[in-house]
Amino acid sequence: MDAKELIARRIAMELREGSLVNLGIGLPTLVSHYLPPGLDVSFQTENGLIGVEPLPEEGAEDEYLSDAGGRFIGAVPGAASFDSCFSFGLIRGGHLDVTVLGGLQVDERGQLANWTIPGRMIPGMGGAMDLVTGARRVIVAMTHAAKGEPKIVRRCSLPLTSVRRVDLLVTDMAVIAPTERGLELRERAPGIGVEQILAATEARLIVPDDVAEMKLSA
Amino acid sequence: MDAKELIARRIAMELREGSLVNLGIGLPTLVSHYLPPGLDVSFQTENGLIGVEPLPEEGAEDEYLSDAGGRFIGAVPGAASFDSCFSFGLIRGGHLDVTVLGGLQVDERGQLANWTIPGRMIPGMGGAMDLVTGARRVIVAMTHAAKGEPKIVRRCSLPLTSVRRVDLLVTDMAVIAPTERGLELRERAPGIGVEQILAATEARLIVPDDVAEMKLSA
Amino acid sequence: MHKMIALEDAVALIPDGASLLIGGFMGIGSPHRLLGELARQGRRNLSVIANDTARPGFGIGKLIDARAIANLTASHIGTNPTTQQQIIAGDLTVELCPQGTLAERIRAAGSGLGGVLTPTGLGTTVAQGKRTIEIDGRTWLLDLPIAADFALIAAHRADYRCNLDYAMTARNFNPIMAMAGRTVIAEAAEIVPVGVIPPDEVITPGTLVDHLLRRDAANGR
Amino acid sequence: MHKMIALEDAVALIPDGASLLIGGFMGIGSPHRLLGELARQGRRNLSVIANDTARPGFGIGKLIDARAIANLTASHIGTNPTTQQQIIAGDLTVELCPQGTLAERIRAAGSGLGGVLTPTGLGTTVAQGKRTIEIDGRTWLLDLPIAADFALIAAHRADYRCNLDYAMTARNFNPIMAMAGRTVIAEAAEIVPVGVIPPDEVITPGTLVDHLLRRDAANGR
Repeated sequence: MDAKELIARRIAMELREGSLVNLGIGLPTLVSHYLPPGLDVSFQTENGLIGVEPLPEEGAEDEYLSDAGGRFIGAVPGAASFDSCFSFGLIRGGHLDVTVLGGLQVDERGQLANWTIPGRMIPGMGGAMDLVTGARRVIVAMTHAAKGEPKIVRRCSLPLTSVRRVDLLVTDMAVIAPTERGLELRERAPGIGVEQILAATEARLIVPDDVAEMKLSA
Repeated sequence: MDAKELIARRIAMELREGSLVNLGIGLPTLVSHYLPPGLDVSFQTENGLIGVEPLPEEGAEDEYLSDAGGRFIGAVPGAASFDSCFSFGLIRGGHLDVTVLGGLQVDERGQLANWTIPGRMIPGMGGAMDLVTGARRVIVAMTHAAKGEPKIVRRCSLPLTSVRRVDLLVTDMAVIAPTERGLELRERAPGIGVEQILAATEARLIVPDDVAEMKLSA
Repeated sequence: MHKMIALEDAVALIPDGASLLIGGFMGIGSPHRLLGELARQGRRNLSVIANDTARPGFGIGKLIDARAIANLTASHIGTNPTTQQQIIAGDLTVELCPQGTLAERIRAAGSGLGGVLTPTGLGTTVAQGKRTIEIDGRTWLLDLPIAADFALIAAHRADYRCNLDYAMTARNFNPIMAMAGRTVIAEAAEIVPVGVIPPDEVITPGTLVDHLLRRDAANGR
Repeated sequence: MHKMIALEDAVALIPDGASLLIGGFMGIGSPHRLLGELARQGRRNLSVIANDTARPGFGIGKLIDARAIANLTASHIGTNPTTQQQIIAGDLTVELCPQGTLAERIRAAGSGLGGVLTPTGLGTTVAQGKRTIEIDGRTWLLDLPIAADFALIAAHRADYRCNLDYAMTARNFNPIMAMAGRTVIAEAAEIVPVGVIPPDEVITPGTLVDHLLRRDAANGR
C-alpha cells in the first residue's frame, strides 16, 4: 500500500453515517474510494454541489458539472446544486461535518498552512480558508515530511490558512490529534515505530505509553 | 371618480416601461388597474414573487400563492418566485424601481411615517422599512388629510418608517415632490384650487406660479 | 439515514421553553401539522421567530390561541388581534424587526456570519439600542444573527433523502430557516422518490434536514 | 422590453478600464462568447472580479492571454501560469480573496448591505489592513462589498423575458453577480419561450438582466 492509499484508508474510517464531507483536490479525493461498505456519506464540492461521485465512465462528461479543480465529475441520485454563496454558507455555517485537506505545514498549535509558499507559489486560497475556518471537523491529509524536511513543525513558517486548530492529522507515518495541550500522537502506521515518527517530526509530540497501530478501512 | 381611484390613476402615470414595482396593500394595489395600455411593468410582492397579477377568477386560488397581505393572487407567464432574503435583496440592493405605499404622515423633510401609531396600533413594519429605504423611487399614496387632520405636516409626530426622503406624494388633492428645498406643489387635483390645498396642509409648500392640473391615466 | 418521524414524536422532541424558527408568511408555507400538534401537546413558554402570527385559528395563530408563545420576534402582527391582546396584557413580549432585516439575520446565523450591516431602520425607533458601524463615511445598522433550537419548515415536496422544494410564495422564510435551526424538522405536502426533484430544483439539500414528518392517516393541514 | 443584443454590440458597451464581474468557475459556467469577443475587440485595462482565471485559452484565460486585465480580484489563480507570469512581471495586480468571502462581498453589494462580517481569514495575511469588529466578545473580519460596472453571466436557459436558470455547478457565481453589476449582460445556451422555465425554477429573474445575447450563426462557445 503506498503512502497516499494508507492515508486515504485511515481517513475513511473517520467518516460517520449521514455526514456531509468536502474532500480537497488530490490526495483527499482518494478518501471516497475507501468508504466502509454501506456507509451513507454525502460529498460536497464547494463550487456548488452536494452528491459528488466520480465520473462513471469516460464520455459521460457534462460540461456544466465539475469539481473544485475543474475536473468533470458525476452526481449521485438525490444530488443538489446551488450557488457559491449558498455553498459557503453551508461551510461557514457549520453544516459541513468534515473537510479533508492537504497540508504544507501543521504546527504545535494545530494550525495549518496549506495555500501558499511566498515567492514561489501564489495559487490563491480558493475555498481553503473558509473550509478550515468553518467545517465542524478539519482533517489534514499529508505526507509526514517532504524531501526530508519536517512538515509537522513547532510553528508554521508559511502563511496560515486559518487560526483555527485542526482536529486530526493523518500522515503516512502517524495519526496525530492537535489538542489544547499540544500534538498528541494517537496511532502509528503499520511497521513504523514511535522513534521513527519523532525523528521525522520537528514539533514536540505528546506520546502516550501505548501507541496503537493505525486502523484502516477495508 | 373617488379619491382612491384618482390617486391610483395618477400614480399609474409614473410607471416606466420595463420597471419593477412593488405595490403596498390597499390603495397602492389599485395602481395596477390603471396602467397605460401596452406598458410592460413587473410587479413584485415581497413575500417572494415577481409577476403578480390579480387572481384571474374565483376558484383559481393556489394555497401557495398570496400577496404580502395573505390574499390569494395570480402570477403572469414568466413569473419568478424566490425566498425572503432574495426578495429583500432586490429591494435593498436597488433592483426595485418603484414602491408605492400608503402613508400616515409625510413631513417637510420628505420623511414618511406609515407603520405605527404608538398606543393605538402596533401591527409591525413588515417590509415597509426596507421598501422605503431601498427602493429606487418611493411614491406615497394617501388621502391629503384624515378626518380634517392634516397628514402632510411640518415634522412627523409618528415614528418614521425611514429617514430617506420619499420621491413623490400623491393625494386626492395634489401631487407634491419632496426636494432638498422642501415640499414642492406640482399638480392639483381636478377642481381643487391651490388655496384649498394650502388650507389642508400643515407643512409649508413651495408653490410655483402655475400649478398644473393632475395628468391622469385612462 | 432514516429521518422519517411520526408527528407526535417530532413534536415531543421540542421542550417547553424552546426557541423555534417557523416558516411561512401569513400561514402560506407554514408547517401546519407541526403547529397543530404543538398546540395539542400544550407546549408552553416558546420563543418564536417568524414573519408574523397569521390570524386566529390559522398558522402560527394556533400557537397564539394556545398561549404557547412567551417571546416573539416578527415583522408583522397586525393581522392577529389575539397576538395584540396578549402583548397588551403582558403575556407575550414581542420584538418587531423589519422583514428584510429579519430574513438576513436568520441567514447570517445559518451562514456563519457575525451580523448584518443594513441601512434599514437607521434613524428610526428600530435602531434604538443597536450599534451603528461607519464604513467609508456611510453609516450602517448592525443587526445580530438569529439562530434557534429548532427550525420548523414546510416544503412542497421532499424526496427520500429529504431534499426539499417549495411552491411559489410558500417558499418565503423556509429555506433560510432550514440553515439556522440546530435541529430542523420539515413537513412536506408530497414525498417523492429520489430523482423526482432534479439537482437544479432542490432548494434545501437533505443534509440540512434532521427529521421529516411521516405521512399518516390524518395528514390534513 | 426588448433586451436582445448582438454579441458585437454588447461588448461594444464595455469601455476600456471598465470593471467586470464575470461568472464561472474554472471556465465552467463562464460567458464564453462575451469573453471571446472582449478579447477580439482588444479591450484593455479591465478590472475583473471572478473566482479564477481558468487556464490559457479557456474562459477568463482568454482575457489573460489578450492582456486585457489590469486588476484582478479572485480566490484562485493557480491553474493559469500566464496569470502568474503577468503578476510577476508587474503587468497585472491581483487581490486574492477567500472564495466564500468573495461570494458574500458580491452578494452584499447586490443586496444593499454594508459589508460582510466573516470569521474567514482572521489572523491570516488576508486580514492585513482590514477592520475587525468585536461583537459579544467574538471578533469578525469586515470585508467590503464589491460591485462593478458590468456583470457578464452565463445561464443555461433564458426565456423571452430574460428569466434565467443554470445547470449543475455552472451556477456558481453567476446569479450572485447578476445582482451586483450596474449593467448585466447575459448569454444562455438555450433561449426558450416564456413559461418553459416555471416560476419556482427561475434563479435570476429577468428584471435583473439588461441585455441578453442574440443567438447567431456562429453561436459556439
